[in-house]
Amino acid sequence: ADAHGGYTIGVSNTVQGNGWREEMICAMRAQALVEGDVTGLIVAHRNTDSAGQLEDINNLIEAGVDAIVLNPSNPDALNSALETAMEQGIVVVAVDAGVTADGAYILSNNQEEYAYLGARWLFEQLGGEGDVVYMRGIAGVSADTDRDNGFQRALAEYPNINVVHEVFTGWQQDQGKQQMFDFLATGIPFDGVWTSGIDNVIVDAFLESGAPLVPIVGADNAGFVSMLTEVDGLEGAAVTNPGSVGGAGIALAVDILNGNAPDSNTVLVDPVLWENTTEEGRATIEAAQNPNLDPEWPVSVEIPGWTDYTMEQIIACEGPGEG
Amino acid sequence: MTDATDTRPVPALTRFGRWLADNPMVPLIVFLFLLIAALEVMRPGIVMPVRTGRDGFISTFWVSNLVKFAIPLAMLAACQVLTMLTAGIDLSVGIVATVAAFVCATMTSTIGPVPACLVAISCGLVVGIVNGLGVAFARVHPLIMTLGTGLIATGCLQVYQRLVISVGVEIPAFLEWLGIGQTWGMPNALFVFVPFAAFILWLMRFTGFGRILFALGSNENAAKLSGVRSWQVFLALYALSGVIAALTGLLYLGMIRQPSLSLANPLLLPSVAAAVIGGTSIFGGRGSFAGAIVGALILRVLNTMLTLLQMPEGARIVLFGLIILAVTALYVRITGSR
Amino acid sequence: MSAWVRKNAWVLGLLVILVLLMGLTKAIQPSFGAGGIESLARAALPFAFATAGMAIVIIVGGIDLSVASMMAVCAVTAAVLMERMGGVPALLIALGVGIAMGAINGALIVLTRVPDIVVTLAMLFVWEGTALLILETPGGATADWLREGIRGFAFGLPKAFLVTVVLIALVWLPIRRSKLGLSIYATGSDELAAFRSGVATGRTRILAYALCGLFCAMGGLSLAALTGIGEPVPGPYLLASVAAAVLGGVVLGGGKGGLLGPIVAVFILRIIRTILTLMAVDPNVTTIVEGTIMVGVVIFGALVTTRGRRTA
Amino acid sequence: MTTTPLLDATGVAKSFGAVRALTDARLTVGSGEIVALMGANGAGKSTFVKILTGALKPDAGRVLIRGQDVRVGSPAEARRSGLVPVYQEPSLIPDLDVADNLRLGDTPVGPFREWVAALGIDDLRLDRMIADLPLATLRILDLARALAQKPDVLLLDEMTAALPTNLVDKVLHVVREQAGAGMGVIYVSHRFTEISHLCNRATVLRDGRTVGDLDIEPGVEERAVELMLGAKIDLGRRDTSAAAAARSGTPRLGVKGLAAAPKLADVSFDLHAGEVLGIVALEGQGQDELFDVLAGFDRPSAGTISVDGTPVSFGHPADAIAAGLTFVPGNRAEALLSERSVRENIALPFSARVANWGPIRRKHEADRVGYAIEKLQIDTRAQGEVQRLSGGNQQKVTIGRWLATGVQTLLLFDPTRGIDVRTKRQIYPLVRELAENGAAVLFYTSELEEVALACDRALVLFNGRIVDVIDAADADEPTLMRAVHGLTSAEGAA
Ligand SMILES: Nc1ncnc2c1ncn2[C@@H]1O[C@H](COP(=O)(O)OP(=O)(O)OP(=O)(O)O)[C@@H](O)[C@H]1O
Ligand SMILES: Nc1ncnc2c1ncn2[C@@H]1O[C@H](COP(=O)(O)OP(=O)(O)OP(=O)(O)O)[C@@H](O)[C@H]1O
Ligand SMILES: [Mg+2]
Ligand SMILES: [Mg+2]
Repeated sequence: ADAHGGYTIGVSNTVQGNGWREEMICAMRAQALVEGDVTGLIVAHRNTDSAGQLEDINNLIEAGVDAIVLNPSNPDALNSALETAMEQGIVVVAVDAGVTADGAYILSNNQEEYAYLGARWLFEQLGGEGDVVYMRGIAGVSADTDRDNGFQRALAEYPNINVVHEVFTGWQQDQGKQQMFDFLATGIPFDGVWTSGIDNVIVDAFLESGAPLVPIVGADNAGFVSMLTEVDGLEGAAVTNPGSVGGAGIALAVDILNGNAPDSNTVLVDPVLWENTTEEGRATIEAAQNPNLDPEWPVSVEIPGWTDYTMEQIIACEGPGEG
Repeated sequence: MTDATDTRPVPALTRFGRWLADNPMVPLIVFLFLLIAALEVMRPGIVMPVRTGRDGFISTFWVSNLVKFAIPLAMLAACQVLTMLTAGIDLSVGIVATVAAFVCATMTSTIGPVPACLVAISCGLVVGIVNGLGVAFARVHPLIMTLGTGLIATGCLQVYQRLVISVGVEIPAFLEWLGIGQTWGMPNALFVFVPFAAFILWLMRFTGFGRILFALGSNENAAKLSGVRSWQVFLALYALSGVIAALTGLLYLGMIRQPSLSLANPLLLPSVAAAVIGGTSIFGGRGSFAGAIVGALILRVLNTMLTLLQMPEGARIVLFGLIILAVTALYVRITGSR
Repeated sequence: MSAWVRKNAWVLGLLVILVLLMGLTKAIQPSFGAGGIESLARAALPFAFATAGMAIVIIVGGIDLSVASMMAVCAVTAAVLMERMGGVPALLIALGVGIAMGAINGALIVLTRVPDIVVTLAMLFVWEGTALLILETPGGATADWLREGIRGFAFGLPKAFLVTVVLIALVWLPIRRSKLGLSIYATGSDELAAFRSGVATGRTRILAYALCGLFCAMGGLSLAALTGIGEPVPGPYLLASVAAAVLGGVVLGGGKGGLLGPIVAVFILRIIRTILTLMAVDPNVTTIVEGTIMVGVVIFGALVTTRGRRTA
Repeated sequence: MTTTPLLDATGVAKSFGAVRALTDARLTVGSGEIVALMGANGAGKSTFVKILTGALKPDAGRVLIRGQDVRVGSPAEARRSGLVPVYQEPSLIPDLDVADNLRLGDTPVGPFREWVAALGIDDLRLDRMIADLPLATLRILDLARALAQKPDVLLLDEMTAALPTNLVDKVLHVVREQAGAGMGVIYVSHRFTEISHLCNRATVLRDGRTVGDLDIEPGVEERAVELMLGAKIDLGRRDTSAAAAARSGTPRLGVKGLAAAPKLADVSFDLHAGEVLGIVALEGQGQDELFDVLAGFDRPSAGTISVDGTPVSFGHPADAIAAGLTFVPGNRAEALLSERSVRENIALPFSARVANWGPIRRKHEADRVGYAIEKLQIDTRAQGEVQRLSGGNQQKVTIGRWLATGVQTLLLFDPTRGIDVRTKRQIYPLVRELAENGAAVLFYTSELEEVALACDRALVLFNGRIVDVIDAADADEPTLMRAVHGLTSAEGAA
């Protein structure tokens, strides 16, 4: 706690160079800026593993922050540092994914639900039977595992759905596109595609190869969402997975620091599915679109009820004491 | 007094071995076709769609797809081949390509496509020149030098991307045409790649610069003795490598049409592998771009195969590593060199 | 005395830099103290082991691009086994697995005559895949004593620091002074002369890689100890270990350097990250700073050594 | 001798690719015996020594040690069998200090120290890095290390080539003493004086074959040379009067007070167009430094160089080449791109300058390279890779490179090292012809008879200074031999 009435918040993130994570960081900066009582934001943002995140959290503790908002690389791996932080009275908020440390607040996108929603829509769209391509993220990473659980849950509900190809895109655009081309080249037909967020390049692959489009499920990345309205004959759905959850995490941390802790330690931000097969869904998508946004950024730049910054502020991507 | 040349008759097998050693492309190409055959056996109809009724005896779709994604890999492999000729390596190419793609995509809407591409290429040039200065004057090992500049370029890219979040992305039309367009069933990228490959092959075989690259790698002292100032060569070489990497990034941008902040990074290790599979020696003095092209094709076929193979991801990765090792070991055995 | 100083000038210089950086940290953050140093030591743990392994193979004249993958294999092996059996046997098995992987790398290099960099590039994939086959998603568990063994203080020093120093010293010091250690330096320095001096260079190479594997196993175990679980995805240890080894005075090409310098370099690199975090430097600038330091120090080293040689 | 010899090797053969280094080599040495192993350059002496000591695997042959058939698979095994070599090149590890080098080879330190002292080095510190020690010291350390291992058979390969005379005497003394105590010694050397003072017997190799065993007795040199060279080859005589006349006007190359510390001090001479100026010296008298400075590899520490009367200063060999000074180093491995073709090797200087990085002028290149190949009669059957050529032809390629570019001043450093007599016979007239066509040639040779065959006069270097200038007409071998040992000036004074 800070006697001078200004809080310093530390941020820890372990994936760099991915549109989603960049948006998350910008949302954190913007939210910290609009929260009047945050005077400092220390961002530790790099590509590393859980051990590296432990190091970053410990450094943030050393820096004397009042709260730590982190996107955990793994729910179980960070407990030692998080417990130390909480022992010192530092508020810990995990965003995007959960942590198992007692006393930590979790403001998490429900990854399992994310996969389940999209998969169920897809299977429904196929009339409960058919062959699908299942394009996952990075093998061995927590978020991918959570999503796989959701996907398998949906799959169990639709026994006539058959996964013909399962592959890891590594959350890399180029990998995903090449893999889809490879699938198209085999000539083995499939009826739908579920992707773990590498989505518009998949649509591109269909368009470029002239293959007939099949229903495609992706995330609410700006590029994919605009395709949902612009590409003729594309049936698809975007499942929201807001990077702005980072901003919400900052807001939650400040609330807690100000003594307004929520009743429950865990707040799940449940995803929403936007599909383009109904009038209503189309309208939602039209409203959400933002052509000027980096195509890798999720279009859901705000989380109503949580974040207070403006579009300009998140795009400016400047925290307190910068710019 | 040992000019007595061996005149014993040579057994046929040894002769065949020597012939192979003199024509190392032959086993490589044979291996490529074996892989393709294996792919066809695994997934009948993918290569030869006679039975599935798709176009042609050999699927043009499959071939053009194979060629298209092998092109950026082969271009980055050219950077590795050229630098390895002098016993160097360029580990900054993946990031340089990514930077070029990102810069071009974000600048096109403000300054127009051609200036944007020029800025992107000059980014590659700058990184290349820095690499060259470090290698030539400070004599930093190229591995460390290019690793360091790669890190610096990554940081600069991240700083830059924060400035252009709202600029929107526009991909120059001609890059899209190159990246996704087709002519006679073949990717338009070949319009860039064929002249590029011809240029590199010409550069390596028929120009003084190419001669000197080989010379520096096989014996730097001999080159010095003949009047070669190696700093000039290193500077030009790494600058060229940077420019090639930037060009690759632009082409890749047209292909993937999504300028992510790690767009071409995954091509780095495969570009080294393609060069090595193609018979380029990491110790300098020996290398072939034609081999690297075949190496890139092999890697692409291998990727397709592993993508289509139903097996745990771990097993795919293991297999990928083992096959790279097997090909290079075989190659070393056949050519009797390293 | 002065000869000793000259011989170890690089390492001494690094130590001075480390002390200065500690002072700087204290100046930036007056509350930085024992706790900070303890967490620094823990952060350095996996890097230190990876760097020790890398340094040895560079000294023998090679390079091992598969260190991070081997660490992942050992981490998941340990995490999986510790769920099912006692900590000690699991730990020993993990160490054995590390040695075996290193020895396989070395044997492949010696037998196939394919250059080190190529073999270990291929093995990077092989070991990475192996880790995923052992454990598909992060999980498993680590024995409590292993986790506690690197937390807190003993004899007034951070346990993690003691573990790093004691384990590396325990393995390396006896070897360094032994025939094997000399053979490693000799092979890296001049393989032909070493062979003519009676060194079995092939076997030396394999043993050096096996040692690297052993240190990678320790690195993997420390990852498991730090996180309490096993993660099958390799962390950012490859480039960091090459950089730290080179900063620490180990010359690419072989024959020169020791392990002390690289370990000090690891601590320097870690404390620089701490300082940048404490100063709330933009994380992207942090990347630039790290790259610049890497290139800058090596250039500086090159200039100093060529100057030294000229005056000598 | 009725006792079993310590070492008895027969029928040893070894090929490197197409090069047959040894075909049928044979050698015996008994206890207390010092056997000279003689042969022309490239006869296979070093190869033989390496095979006997396990550093190379023979293709065929039998080695008996004390009558036992022993497979010597590695240098370590050889040492255990009592065979300890000192190779032609230093074999100490550059990055280890002396003490560690000793431990590496299990050499006892006490005896080693004694030997070092006995061999004339008093102030050796065991913590010195090998890389910091001068070559002569390294040779002594190599020998002391070998002796400290108490060998049964000591194999010395051109041990004395890089030593100053005072150390040579100590070495000879020690070796003789050890032989007296029962050790067998195989002594490789090109120096007849050493051999006749030291050895009991000489085994002569020619073309990789043992062609004779000679007892050392007065007049044995003639016989040995005959055996080494095969048929007596008439190397011809030459008229040197014409060249002397050309020595006037501005010299092509003028060297004044040139020094390269610490080896070379105050060297001055003029080299005129049309002249072949020989340099003779024992190993390590400053000739390497002289050529390095003239070729632009090193900067002189004092003195001036002028070309056609204009002072020049070289920061890089490219500068020297621009001034018309072209260098053929003694070690052809330094000069050749062994994996590249003959053509590329010869044409390399064409592309050296940035201005020539563009397309290769293939016609021009083919003409020039063809000219050089024809002129030197390079055997181009294996031209794809220079390393497949025989050594003599490789050597010709290094010279051909400058023939193709056009020669003004040629710096030849021991150009006939490791090449056979036939090729030598082609090279002398070529050098003469170059000079007659207006080139200036500086010609260092380690083989003294070449002075009379190729040069107009010879400078004698001793201890980094020119101690004598001898005209070709007077340059018979005994005169030169005395001169290179620094004896002339003393005699002249007397
Ligand atoms: N720049 C070069 N790099 C490598 N090899 C070369 C080069 N130039 C020529 N060669 C090789 O040297 C050999 C002889 O070439 P040469 O130029 O004498 O023949 P050519 O008849 O002029 O060639 P071409 O018919 O290709 O024009 C050929 O094997 C050729 O491949
Ligand atoms: N590693 C090698 N590869 C190819 N050829 C070799 C190799 N080593 C030696 N040779 C060749 O074998 C022949 C014999 O060489 P060796 O060194 O034994 O000669 P030498 O009698 O010791 O000559 P010198 O008096 O010059 O030392 C030479 O023609 C040499 O070029
Ligand atoms: Mg020889
Ligand atoms: Mg010899």
